Amino acid sequence: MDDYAIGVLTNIGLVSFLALSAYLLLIAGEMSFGQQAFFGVGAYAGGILTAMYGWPLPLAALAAMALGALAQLLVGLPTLRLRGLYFAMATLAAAEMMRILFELVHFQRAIDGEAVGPDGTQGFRGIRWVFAHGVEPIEYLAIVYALLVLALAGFLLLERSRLGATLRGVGEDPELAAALGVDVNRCKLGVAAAAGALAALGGVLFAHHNTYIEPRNFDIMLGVHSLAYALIGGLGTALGPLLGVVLDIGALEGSRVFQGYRMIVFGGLVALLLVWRPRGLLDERTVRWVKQRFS
Amino acid sequence: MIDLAQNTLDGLFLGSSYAMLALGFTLIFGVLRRVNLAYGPAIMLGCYAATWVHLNSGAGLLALAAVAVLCTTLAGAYVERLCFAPHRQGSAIAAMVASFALWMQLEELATLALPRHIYPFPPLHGGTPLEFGALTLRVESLVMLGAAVAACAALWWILYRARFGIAVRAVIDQPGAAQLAGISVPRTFMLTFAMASAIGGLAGFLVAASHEQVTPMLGMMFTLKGLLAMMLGGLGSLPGAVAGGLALGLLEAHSQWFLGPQARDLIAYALLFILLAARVPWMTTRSAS
Amino acid sequence: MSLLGVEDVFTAYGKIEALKGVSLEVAPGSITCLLGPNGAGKTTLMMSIAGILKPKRGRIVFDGTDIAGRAPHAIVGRGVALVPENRLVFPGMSVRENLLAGAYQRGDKAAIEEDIERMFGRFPRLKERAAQFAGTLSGGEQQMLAVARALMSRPKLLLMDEPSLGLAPLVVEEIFRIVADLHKDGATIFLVEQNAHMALKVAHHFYLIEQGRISFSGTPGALAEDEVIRRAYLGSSRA
Amino acid sequence: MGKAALFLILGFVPVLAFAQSPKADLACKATGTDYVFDCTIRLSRGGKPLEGAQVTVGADMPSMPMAHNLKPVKAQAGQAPGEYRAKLDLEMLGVWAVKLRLAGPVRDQLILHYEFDSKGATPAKR
Repeated sequence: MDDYAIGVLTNIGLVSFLALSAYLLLIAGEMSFGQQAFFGVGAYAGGILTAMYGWPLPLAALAAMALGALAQLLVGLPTLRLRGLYFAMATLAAAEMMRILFELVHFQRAIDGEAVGPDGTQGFRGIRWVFAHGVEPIEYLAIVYALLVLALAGFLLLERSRLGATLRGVGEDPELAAALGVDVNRCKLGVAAAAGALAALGGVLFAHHNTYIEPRNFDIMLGVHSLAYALIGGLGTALGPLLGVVLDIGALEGSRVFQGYRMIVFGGLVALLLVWRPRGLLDERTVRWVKQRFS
Repeated sequence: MIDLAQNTLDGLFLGSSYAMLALGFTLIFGVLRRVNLAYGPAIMLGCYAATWVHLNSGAGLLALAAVAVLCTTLAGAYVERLCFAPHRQGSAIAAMVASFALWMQLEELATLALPRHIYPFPPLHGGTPLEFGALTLRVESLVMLGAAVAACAALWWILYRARFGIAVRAVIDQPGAAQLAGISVPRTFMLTFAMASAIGGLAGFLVAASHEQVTPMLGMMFTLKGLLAMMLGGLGSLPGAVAGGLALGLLEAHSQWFLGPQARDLIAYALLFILLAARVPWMTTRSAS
Repeated sequence: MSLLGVEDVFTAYGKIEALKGVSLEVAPGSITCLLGPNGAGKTTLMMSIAGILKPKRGRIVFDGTDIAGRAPHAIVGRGVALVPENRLVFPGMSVRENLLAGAYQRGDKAAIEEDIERMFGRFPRLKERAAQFAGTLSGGEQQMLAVARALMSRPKLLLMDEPSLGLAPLVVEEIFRIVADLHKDGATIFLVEQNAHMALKVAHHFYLIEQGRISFSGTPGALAEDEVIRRAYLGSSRA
Repeated sequence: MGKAALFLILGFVPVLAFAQSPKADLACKATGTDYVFDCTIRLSRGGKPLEGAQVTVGADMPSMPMAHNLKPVKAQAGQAPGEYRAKLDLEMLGVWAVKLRLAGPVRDQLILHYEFDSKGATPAKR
């Protein structure tokens, strides 16, 4: 596989973490426009730790995930009782605030005579840990997908467990879930932390794949895209968001033939697809149908 | 002191454009209970159509305004038919994500028609701004204020005096009952969507004229500012939309003067977040779950 | 000739068939009742006639033309008005505006004002609350408002879906007195009710519906009242 | 894949030594066809021109960097040492993040921001 194909596959893997993060919140009944901010927190935190403080990537990734979870909790706590569009707009506001904060951050250290670190809108160059350690693109791809498979395993376990059913119950009807003894707030905060960590993990991997990040990478477009991936692919299973990402980035890359018209064709297709399947391709009904056929 | 007055004037001008955008969003949300993310890009497409006409013909300002309003309304009708009509009984998220897909589509359509990143747009009044003592006021600002007032008055008249207003308010209040009262709900959706698009097209035209340029980014700006103003004023309330728009305009004008553009947006979003988190009364009137 | 002829109508919610071939008639100038237990399909039939639900098969002939599957506002235009189950008033609009909404399809402004005064005459309590938001009215008052709104479109046929639902006995008495008065003024009424006792007092003809099928058709007295009540509440067991 | 596993373990050893990172600058001219630019890239490391590297040139839009990227092209060696030439086919004008992926004597990736207009490209002032 040439570098380009590896690059596309890696991108699909990276965005999938963000799509899974939005999906996790969606099945718990929370529509978030802000997962891109926690993706950004992971990217900046991971980049700073490796490029400026020489941390090893795995350790930096864990720290970034913790920060991402903490950041999402900070947003989730005050907005616990918001629902629907109110919650979505609160997350949008929080995410845009974080993006602007990334633009205001100028924090650099001199390493080998060069200033390394986030420099506001100039971005953060030189996150070269992967190159400094001679990791081949194919190996980085393997790491990204190993972690993605781990996350997916977690989701599929969740789907089968009672916790998974509880989450969907909270998503369907929080009042009813509360009436049945579910601590809805604790559920929501747990989901928020997990979603924040997931998005941050994607962010760390993106920062080290791209070696450069800037605040505009984490704008509202990425946020609504991550929501769209979950919905297009289907809300029935964790494979749905991944399908959504493959359709988007796979189709965008694949449709070279449409060159300048990609978004025109793709945008129209997505709208039509949602008319046919409002809850995505792999929605709950399809998943149940498949389970009945094969179990 | 002069700065305060000047900023307030600029804030009112900015706020009236946001108020019109928020009115458009609120009309659509009020009737459909859905958020139309493609509202901004449809307006941007209207402005691009006017730019295209301006580049290829010596059409006057009024004609350009008409083109902007008409093309926005056409783009709005297209969005309504593809994203909102099929999902009337269905899920709100599907309709919203579909409108996001069309946002990307409309944006690429505009950049295909006019590929350059920025295009000049004719101002309403070429000359120097008007002087009131130390205060300066551009013609565009006056026209924008006038347009906002006219839009509010027209909307108020339609909703509370005209027969069609009964239909719109009935559909907003209880769509099931509206059907039984003999009101055609689909037709009311389309006409309300057209009204909202017309107001948006006019606002877009005036913003383009006052910036004297158009870029594809206008779409995102219109959508974000419209949403922000609508939410600040209380989701689904028309007077709230006007109040939210003006408040946002004043807040931005003042914070930009004292703290710079980044701080301006930061403060606007921070205000929205705090108000939402505090669950202020006027924001939780209509549940938008 | 009947004013309304329902012929072999099948209506389903997805795969669940709520109406399994219902046929009945409403004679002009009559009060016809449809009685039956919960979930028998009473409201589904009303919504099928009013156009809210699209029947899968069958015809609904009103005044000579088949209105099955037509849009609700078109059916209102032809002269059928439904007073829906649990009333559905416009809570955020005033009583007067609710009445105006009912006359939406009519262009004659003067006649509309006349009708509003007539409604206020027939329902004095609505006159007292004319400027109030409909949401602030009591259950009985909202029921009256829903009936008045339906009458504002000057229908040839008035469909009433369980008007006595959730109302105090005194108010139920008043509602049925209103039904009788409307009939005296020449209206044709198709009444769906659970309150079999009250319904049989005003009905000229009644049908019993069970599990989506008509199980009895006749005039009051053709079946002993307690038998009707038993089947209307419990449904006849297929021994 | 053994190396990847080794990497996971090795990764726990903090390594601070950074190889001297290469520098690059770009000069692009518009060609006849829309959005296509002829670019010459000058690579240097520690002040000396960097020769014999395999350079692939790609570009991303700042917003949605993972989706809007273009198919990278391999640059050919230019006349002067440390100079490489490539033809960039962008989809839109405006600010692009040009991504240079280096292989051979040094493995690295550089990202340069340039504003592309109908005439050529100038470093984007941010």
